[in-house]
Amino acid sequence: MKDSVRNFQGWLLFAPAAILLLAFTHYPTITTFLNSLYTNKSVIRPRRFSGIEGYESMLSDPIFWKVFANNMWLALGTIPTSIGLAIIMALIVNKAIPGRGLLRMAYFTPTMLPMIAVANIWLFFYAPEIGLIDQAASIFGFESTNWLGSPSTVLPSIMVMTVWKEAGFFMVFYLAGLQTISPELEEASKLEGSSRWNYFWRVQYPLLLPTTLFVLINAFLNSFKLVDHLFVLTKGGPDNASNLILYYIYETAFAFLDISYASALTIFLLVLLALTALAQFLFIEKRVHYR
Amino acid sequence: MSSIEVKGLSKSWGEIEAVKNVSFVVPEKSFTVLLGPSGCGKSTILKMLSGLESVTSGSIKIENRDVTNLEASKRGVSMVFQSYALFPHLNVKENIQFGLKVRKVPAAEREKRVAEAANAVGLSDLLDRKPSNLSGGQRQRVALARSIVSDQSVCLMDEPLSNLDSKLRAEMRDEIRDLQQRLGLTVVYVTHDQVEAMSMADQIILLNSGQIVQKGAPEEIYNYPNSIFSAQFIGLPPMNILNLKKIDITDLSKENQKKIEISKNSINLGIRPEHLNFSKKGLPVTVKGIDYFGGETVFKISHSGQDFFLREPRQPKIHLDDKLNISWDPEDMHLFKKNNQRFTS
Amino acid sequence: MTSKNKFTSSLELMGAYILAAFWVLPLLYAFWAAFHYSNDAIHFNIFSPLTLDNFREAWSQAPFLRYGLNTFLLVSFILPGQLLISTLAAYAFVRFKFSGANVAFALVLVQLMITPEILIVQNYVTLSKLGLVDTITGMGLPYVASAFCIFLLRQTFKSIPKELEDAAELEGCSTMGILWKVYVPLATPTFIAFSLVSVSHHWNNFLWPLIISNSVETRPLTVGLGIFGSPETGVDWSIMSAATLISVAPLLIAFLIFQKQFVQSFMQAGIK
Amino acid sequence: MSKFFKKLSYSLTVALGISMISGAAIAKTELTMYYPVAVGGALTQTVDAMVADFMSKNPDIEVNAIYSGNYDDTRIKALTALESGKPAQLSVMFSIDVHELRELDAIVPFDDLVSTSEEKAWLNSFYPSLMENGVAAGKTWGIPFQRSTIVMYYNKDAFREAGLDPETPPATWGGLIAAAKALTKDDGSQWGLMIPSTGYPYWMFGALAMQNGQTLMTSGDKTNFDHPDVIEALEVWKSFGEDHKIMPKGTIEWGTLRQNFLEGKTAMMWHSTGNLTTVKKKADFDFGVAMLPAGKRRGTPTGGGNFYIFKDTSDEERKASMKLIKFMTAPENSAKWSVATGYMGVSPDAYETDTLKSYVAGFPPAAVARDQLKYATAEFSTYQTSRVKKGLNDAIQATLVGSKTAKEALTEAQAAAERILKPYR
Repeated sequence: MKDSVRNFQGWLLFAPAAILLLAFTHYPTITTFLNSLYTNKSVIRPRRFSGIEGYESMLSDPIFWKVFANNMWLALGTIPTSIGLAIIMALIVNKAIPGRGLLRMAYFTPTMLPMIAVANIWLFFYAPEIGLIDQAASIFGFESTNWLGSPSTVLPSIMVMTVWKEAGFFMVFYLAGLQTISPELEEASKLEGSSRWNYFWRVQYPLLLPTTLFVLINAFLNSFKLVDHLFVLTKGGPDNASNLILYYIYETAFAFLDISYASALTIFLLVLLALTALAQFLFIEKRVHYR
Repeated sequence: MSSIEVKGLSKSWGEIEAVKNVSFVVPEKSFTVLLGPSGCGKSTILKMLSGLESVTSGSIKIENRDVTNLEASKRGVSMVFQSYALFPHLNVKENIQFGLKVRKVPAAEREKRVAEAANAVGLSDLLDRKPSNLSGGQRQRVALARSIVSDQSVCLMDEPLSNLDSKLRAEMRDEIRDLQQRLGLTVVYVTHDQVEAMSMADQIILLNSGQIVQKGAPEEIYNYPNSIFSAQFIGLPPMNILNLKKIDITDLSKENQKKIEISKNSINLGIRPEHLNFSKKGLPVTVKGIDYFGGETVFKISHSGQDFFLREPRQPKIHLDDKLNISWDPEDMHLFKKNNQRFTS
Repeated sequence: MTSKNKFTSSLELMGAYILAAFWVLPLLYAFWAAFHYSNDAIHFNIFSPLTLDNFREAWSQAPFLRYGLNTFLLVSFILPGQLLISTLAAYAFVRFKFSGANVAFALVLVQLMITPEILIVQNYVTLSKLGLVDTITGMGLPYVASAFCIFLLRQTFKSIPKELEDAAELEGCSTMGILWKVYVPLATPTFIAFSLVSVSHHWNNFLWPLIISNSVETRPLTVGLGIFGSPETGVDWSIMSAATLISVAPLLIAFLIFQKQFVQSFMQAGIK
Repeated sequence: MSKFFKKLSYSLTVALGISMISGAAIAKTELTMYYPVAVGGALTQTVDAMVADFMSKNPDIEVNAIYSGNYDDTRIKALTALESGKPAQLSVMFSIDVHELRELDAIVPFDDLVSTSEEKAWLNSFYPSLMENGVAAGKTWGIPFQRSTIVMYYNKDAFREAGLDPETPPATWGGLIAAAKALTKDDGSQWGLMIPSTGYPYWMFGALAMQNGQTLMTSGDKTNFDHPDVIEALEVWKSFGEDHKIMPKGTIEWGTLRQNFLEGKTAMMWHSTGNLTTVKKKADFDFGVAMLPAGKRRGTPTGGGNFYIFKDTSDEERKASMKLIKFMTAPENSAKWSVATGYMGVSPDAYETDTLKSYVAGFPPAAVARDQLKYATAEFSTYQTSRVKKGLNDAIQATLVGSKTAKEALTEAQAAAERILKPYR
């Protein structure tokens, strides 16, 4: 009797969260899937069941492959660099050096800026001819480069900006990781005459491995959600060279009003993210645990 | 008049029976200690008394009121927890008056009662401190004050001294006992420390594996342990137990021989270390260890492969590996039957 | 320390400062440009005159005050909602082992992966059915139940000793009384950590507010800035810098003042 | 359910309306209107001022004008608002959105709204080329408001420096290339010409294609991307950067181009006439505006935004909307708008007003866009415009950045357009 009361109370407390989660996470996930199986309703043609046609046309859509590849390149281009820089920053800031507070603030500040503002600022740097980078380059006699206007440079340009924005954020996780390493370990390793470099590779780095994997997965998930800068910088151009999945979903749904196709794209993105998260749970979590 | 009456109390979680058919009575204004090794069910009994744990079967009466199914807060008991359970975000004063506020006691009365309680435990100067800025003993006092201020006649204490160092523990023992008598509280006190039990209790309820082994006043249990468990749980070093088969009875005094003969079934002989004496005749032993404590000396001695202890108030000139004899008075000897129960004539 | 060590460590120190310089430079440049005429800003004329015209211009071209108010309203709707709902849910998970709790928790964790950003299309449809498009409520609602917050609070609540709850129960606290008098105050550091992370996230959020807001009355700073800075209108460096600074100023100033707490909060939220 | 509520709210409104009339009170008609801005300057203030002026003259109408970003943003906002229960009654949207809006059954034709002969005359008072994009299926769906053509801005100082006559800007492609070569400096500090290829590449391309003798579409369901003349036009565009080296290679930002021109980084730019006033204000050199040069002929698409009235509106709201549109497009207001922005006066009458007359007299470039109208065609517009347009834009950019040839890119774009448009034939 008492148990059933607690049971009911528990559900009652959980109910508000449950309702909102169902309404804005689970229900839309399911309807997105259903919508991807139907065609759009329009005045000319009624909605009809189309099965996997949407997915077939997705697989034969060169833009889809392009944006997917872009997303992958973006992840590949930004995550290792960001993580490397984040580790360096964390090592710097974790030590008692003059101006530590200022350094930490400097590294972390970009994290506090909205991506849209970051894009505005970096637009100044990348603008051809009049942008800061081009002006600096012209001093040394380099030709002007249309950083955001040519397919070979637009993605790298965005990567540099993304690294700038994210490295300080990841630094925080490494700082937290470093602080769990007992200082006695460093003292012990110093007594044994090991160099700092050695100490990093033999002690700190392996102990930070769980942090790295955590950051890796989250950075990967994040890289699919971050598209704000495209609205300011390139709108995905030129010729989709900087377009990303989520931005393509936005375009498809809200500019082309093609809910059916946008749903198929969304489901693809969801499956991709789900697999990544699953990999984290099943595979990596078990392998890298020291405690 | 009895304050608490427990009848046939049991608690089980699925297959596991933590408390088996326990019954006892706690007289009013008395100090009762539930004593036993860890896992014996003593804390579970206390939690059932408090109402924080539900009862599987049996009944609990507090001040003649059946409270078996009553909510914790309505049983008229207060409690002191092992970890003190002080609220870290509240200062001493707020901790003490926590329950009064919940029960909506008017501010003026609250102030008065908090001041009294704080005074009783000597905390009046520390009311603004946070628990994190208090020593272990001070935290203990806050927990006591919180219990006192509630004005409940029954106070339950769950190993309240286990987190203190030994010197402080001795002090607090006296203080708690003193407080209990001054305020006329009925205390049920859980501990695994027999010293605490002996020094504080009016009544000890000794438990093992969820069952009551023996209950009674401390000296009663000490002098007449009803089983080897009782005999060895109380007293330090514990009572020596010697297997009669490994002893040549003829080494012992006539009186002792006679006493042993009467108890045909007994297989073990119990004798407390302080009741043994080195003597010219008696059981031959070898000295295997000497621990000198100043006021007393404890010898580890051995007879036919059995090690046991002898306690001497003086410092006799005895050395390791000396071969000596020991003897004892027959009144001090306890005999135990095959089932480890005491033999009584 | 040997002289060689000294040399390498001062070299490292220099590296640290140079890296930091690179990291603040973009923002400093924007700051500098906002106070100069665009011609001077582009040509990097260090000694050119200072001006407030850009701010005046930006301020008159878009209702930043209103945008700021909208952002403030948005954050003040989301955060208390998140804290309230997550507190109740976390309490249910930790102290009420209700039947199906494990499945329920798994369903909560799903949202860590499928954040509302990804479900923009369907969530838009849902909100328009509810008539909440172009409202602050609609902008905040999908974020109010936060799996992350529930998860954090659950971890924190789990670490609170059961004895504290017993003590309160014995003193006559009700179930909800225990939550408000014991659990909530003890989880204060977690509440602060999550709040700072949540506020900075939603202050800076763009895509969903862009979709759901239609008018000046609901448009938050980021969307206002996005529309303002959208290069289709033709970019004026200095005015855009000024507008950017106006938009990021509230949060940035708060960060500069409380930077330690912010970093600590992000750390704390990240560990769990 | 919604039907029931609609009925209910309708009857309530009627009841309320009757009671109000009987109470001799004037009910205010509330209008919500979205409008985009695609060029520089404080256009929002100009629009707000005009709207305020309108409201002071029509106290029974309350207009809530909402600036909603660029053309795409505005269409998205207006359409989503329709579905969300907080609809707008009218909006300025891209002139080329007409097919898409009709397919969604979102707008009403103006032919159904005009009744008096005076109104019919008003409907015929605009420049015919500006009406082209607003007409479909024999009816008029859009009224021109912020309309433009592409014009060529050029830096007269740079012309003088390069030994060119600042008063005779190039009038043919050949002349353009020659002049641009003279204007391009080897050290890269000044280019001869820039044509933007982000934002609205298809628009610029519409001009080049027409100059080469071919329009991009024949009707809402038929595109001509793979026509040899169109392909050739794209090759010409590409050759400016690739072969003649008078323009930077790759794409050129629509948004930052004006700044490039003002900074002297390019001596000529093609841009919307809607930028004229801003350029005039900000240029610290002598500049001129010319019609686009001719290939086989002169040519430019018109561009910009039209007024639309949404279908989901009451009679009063439609009447009020008509009032507002008539006000905003009346000769005097159109003239003021033109002076403030650089957009064209939408009717010949606008250019007959004193405002515009004296402005043009003092600043002749203000008339170039209008003069160019006689060579103008409709802006590219089809069913599913956004998607077809994206295909074309991608093709143009792919060619300019060199990842595809003009022929490949445009043939693919044509095939994609065929697929999309087939159901509409």
